[in-house]
Amino acid sequence: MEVALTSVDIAGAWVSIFLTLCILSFLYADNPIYKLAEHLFIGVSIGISLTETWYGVFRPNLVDKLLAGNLLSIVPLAMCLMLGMKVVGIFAPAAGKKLGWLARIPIAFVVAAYAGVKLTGEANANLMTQVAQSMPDLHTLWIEHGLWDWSADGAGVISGIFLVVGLSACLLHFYFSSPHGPAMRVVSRFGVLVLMLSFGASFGYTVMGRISLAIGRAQELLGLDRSAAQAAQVHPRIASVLSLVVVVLILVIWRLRERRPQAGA
Amino acid sequence: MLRLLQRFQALDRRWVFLGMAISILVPLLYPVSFSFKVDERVRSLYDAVEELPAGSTVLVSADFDPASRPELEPFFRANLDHLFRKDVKVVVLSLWEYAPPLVVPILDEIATRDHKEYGKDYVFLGYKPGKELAIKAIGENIPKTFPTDSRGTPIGQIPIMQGFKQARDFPLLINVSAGFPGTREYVLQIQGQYDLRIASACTAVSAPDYIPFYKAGQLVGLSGGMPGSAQYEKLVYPEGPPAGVRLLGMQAINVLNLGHLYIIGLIVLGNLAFFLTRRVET
Amino acid sequence: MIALLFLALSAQAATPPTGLTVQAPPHDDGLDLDLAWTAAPGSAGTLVLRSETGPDGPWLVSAGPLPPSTTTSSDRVSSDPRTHPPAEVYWYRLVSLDADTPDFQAEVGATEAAQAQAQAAYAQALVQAGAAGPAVEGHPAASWFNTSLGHLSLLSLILAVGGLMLWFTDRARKGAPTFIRRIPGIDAIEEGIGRATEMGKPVLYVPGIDELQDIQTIASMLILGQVSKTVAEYQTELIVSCCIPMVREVADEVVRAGFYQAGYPDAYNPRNTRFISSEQFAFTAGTNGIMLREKPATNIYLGRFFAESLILAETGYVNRSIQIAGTAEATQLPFFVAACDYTLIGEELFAVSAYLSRDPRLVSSLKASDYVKVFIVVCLFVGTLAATLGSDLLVRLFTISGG
Amino acid sequence: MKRTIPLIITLLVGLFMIGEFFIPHYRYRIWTAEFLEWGLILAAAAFVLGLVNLVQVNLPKVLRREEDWGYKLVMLLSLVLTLIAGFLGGDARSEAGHLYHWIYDFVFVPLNATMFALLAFYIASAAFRAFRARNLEAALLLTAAILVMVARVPAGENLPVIGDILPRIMNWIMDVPNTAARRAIFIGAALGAVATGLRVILGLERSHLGAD
Repeated sequence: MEVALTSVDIAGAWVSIFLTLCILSFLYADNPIYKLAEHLFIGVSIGISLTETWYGVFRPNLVDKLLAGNLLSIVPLAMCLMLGMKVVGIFAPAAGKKLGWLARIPIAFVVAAYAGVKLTGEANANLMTQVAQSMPDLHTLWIEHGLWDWSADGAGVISGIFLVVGLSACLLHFYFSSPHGPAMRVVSRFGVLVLMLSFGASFGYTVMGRISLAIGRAQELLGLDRSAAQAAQVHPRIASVLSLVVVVLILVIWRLRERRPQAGA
Repeated sequence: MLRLLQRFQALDRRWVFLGMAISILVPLLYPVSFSFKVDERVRSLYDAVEELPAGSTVLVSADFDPASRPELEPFFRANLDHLFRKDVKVVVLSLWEYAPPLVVPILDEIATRDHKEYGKDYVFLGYKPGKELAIKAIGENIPKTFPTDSRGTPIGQIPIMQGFKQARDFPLLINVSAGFPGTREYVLQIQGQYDLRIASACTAVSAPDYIPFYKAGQLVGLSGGMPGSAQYEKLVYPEGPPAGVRLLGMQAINVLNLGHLYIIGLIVLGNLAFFLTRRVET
Repeated sequence: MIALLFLALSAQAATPPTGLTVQAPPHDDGLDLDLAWTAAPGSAGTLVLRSETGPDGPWLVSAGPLPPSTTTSSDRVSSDPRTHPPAEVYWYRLVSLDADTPDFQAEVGATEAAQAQAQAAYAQALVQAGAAGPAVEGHPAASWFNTSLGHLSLLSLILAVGGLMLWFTDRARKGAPTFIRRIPGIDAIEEGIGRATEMGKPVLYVPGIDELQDIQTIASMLILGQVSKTVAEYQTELIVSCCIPMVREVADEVVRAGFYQAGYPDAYNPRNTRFISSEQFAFTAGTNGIMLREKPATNIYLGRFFAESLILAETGYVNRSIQIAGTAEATQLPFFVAACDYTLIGEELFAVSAYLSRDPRLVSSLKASDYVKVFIVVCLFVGTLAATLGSDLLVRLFTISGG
Repeated sequence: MKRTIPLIITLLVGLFMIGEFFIPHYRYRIWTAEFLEWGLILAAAAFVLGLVNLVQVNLPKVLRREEDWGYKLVMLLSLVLTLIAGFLGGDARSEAGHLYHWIYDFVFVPLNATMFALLAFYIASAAFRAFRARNLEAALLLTAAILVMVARVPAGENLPVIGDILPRIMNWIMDVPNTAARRAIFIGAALGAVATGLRVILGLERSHLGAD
């Protein structure tokens, strides 16, 4: 059932482990081996994004349509060319000065189109819906949970009122156009406290996800993410130890070389 | 003593990092097993799958990437296995550019294990750009949004896709969601409009965002982060994993314990030092 | 295969569902028809057939098999109205399925035309077996304006913000005093630029990592316009680190204009408005690199951020930069709050450009959203009271149905 | 002309796109969908400009052997190599056996995941540094954080008080104050978005349209 891994795959697994340790070395300090991994990462990621953009958007939505004789696609093509006028200046400064402003047309188009569509989108999803959901029926809450229902995580009239009052206080905290009088200061302070409670809770809640990420990396370094049969072919732990030795060695050499000119200066 | 406390407060980050590394590596190398409870939201998700009749077809939107893989892959694996073993057919698609290379091997591996046939029991429609717009399109018309599957077969020729035109044709939509676009967009864009049954497995960080959706009945189940994955694994494999299967979620849960305790300890000690030095200083 | 189907069907013709009605939904784009019917007893499922040519077919399976308990369905008559504009009339028939009515199985490898033909034959076979109810007409209706309550109230809300904005702007133009309360986070932006100037180090501006489609990114571009003006006046270096190529192009235009308006058009160096990588963490690594190697004295993060927020802010902290962040992305606010010197929360981000511009007209436009905000708070209380007393009028006022 | 044309386009396109929400007619939405597709195409085209910018920033450093030129060279080379691998691979580039696939799996994925994983370490150092009870706000922040963390420790669920009461308090915080705060942020931000969108469309803010 288990397929034998090719040597290319095994080499890949080793490269992957080495690069993982290169990035982790950043936790110690910015260093040459991290820099190498960083630049490799940026180069590769742009290459991938460009390739995928070509196959995923540019070719199907523009090139294929133009080739199929869709005349309407000339408009986005023209806008792309106008956008391209921005770089003309690099090669021909005089022409760039004359034509560079043309790029503002597609920019105006894109910004306006998205501003328009998002204006209603945001207002719908984040304003209307949220307001509609924040008008609790306290009578029903009272019947179902009473003032405070421990078995339902504190649901009840108190929480219903807290929600409305807390939400209002937070909203009013963002009131810009008048100085905050004593009453407003109390409201605003309460709003800030609710915000802080929420931020603290969110922070605590997130810790788990972040540790999970490191677990994923550790599982790969220790070979725990592979079946035993695969691990026997790849030897991830040997790769990890060897990579660690290489990374540490480079760090030591780098440190020594950094220190020397300083000592001389 | 005072100087020690002051120095502790300004402890070099790298010592903090080292402590974190130890609390991750040690429990992975020396695992201890223990029991944990299953959250009601995860159980609802499990039940939603459990209630599906054999032969029905679900839509899975696998919207995660390599970075969120540790949290969501265990769920995705257990969920697929669960669906396949219940003889439920699975249509997978993705709105995340970087998902397909992760999704395809997992899908094929688990399908092979459960003796499922591509095109008949499961299909991968591939990646669709466009974020919310793609979600709207899935709500409206799947064959138009995905004219072919990821292997280039026209959708009309894929047996499993017959009769499935829109998201609402599926009795359940499972969204494995690592962020944007994901569960929030599914709920806001098409859940209400088409009255869909959506279950979500999300990262721990977006879970608080989605709990209100669950409470409002817009989600039929919700699994948050690695514990959610581990709990789901526990429900699917009550007697331990089948031979050759590693339960990545359960394996990791010990690390979460120690990692949390470590950070809590740091904060508590930091504050203790802060108050002791402040009292002496004033 | 079709012959086999006939055999199976003629033996098992179930009573079709009755009382089919076909109606265009209200405020529709003209491509949907809503179907409703009464379930047939003993049916194992329902199949919806559609014809665009006439009440006699040919028929297409438009939905199903639906579970027997389902008595409504909505059909989208055209998936691409540009190539297939909707017809005036459509005809529908419902088919009851028996437990052993064969499903329609497409032949793998058949062409699309052959598929459609096979499907039509399958539908025809069902009709002939007597499992289908009578044909019912439906007329799609496209609406030119959505007059549902939620849409109208959203429109009035937008008009209110716009109207108040223009009104306050006009009053400001005529010299009415404008007041805006101090927002320390925004003041810190100018202080930060000043500090960078004193130290002779650059200012780093990160406009989030989302596309231009996000209005936070657009807001960030507007703020960048003000920031670049100030930076140019101080004659300091400004590095803009962009994740999205289109955002870089807009940022380039914005900063160029800022330097031009400040009177130093030649001081602008387009090499400092950089496209790093459109991949989230590659971008993060590259921006970290800028922080560690070009040592900006002030880092400004304004826009939509995701998980990279903490990596950026922690690296900036190690670099001892002053850090000012602002986002409406609620999940990332805790990290900015923990690791940055100042954090602008949600709405404050959208106020920055008006605040920094000191243009009384823009500043007074903030008043418009304040008024609407107070109105919303009043609605929340009145709505809660009304809901408690059993009226959901306000809830409906804020509920948008359909799309 | 350099300012008027973009401003007119902004106003017309912006208003047209606001209309998308209120005008459901399919003849109208054909056009709004078309416009959004043009936006996607432009975003893709901007990639080419991004590439020009990248080369413009980095190539001179390599040619002049400025500081870190070697790294910049690595970056440009890896970019070119990935592009070549992507285009040579064509539509089959992501299948096993292609160089592009190998680069993706064994270079891109680990680098990406490890960069993300740094957060596990940073969240510890940020918590240690920032969570000091200096005032009421900070105290509340850190109390909520600790409380939620303790309640989330999977091992704690079997303990008497921690496993029972704390998760409920946590759920209450998440359900009530957290929901209130988040909704306030959403509503406020949506209001800000409406105002910002209108300012842009009405031409009150135009810094993205250049100055001359």
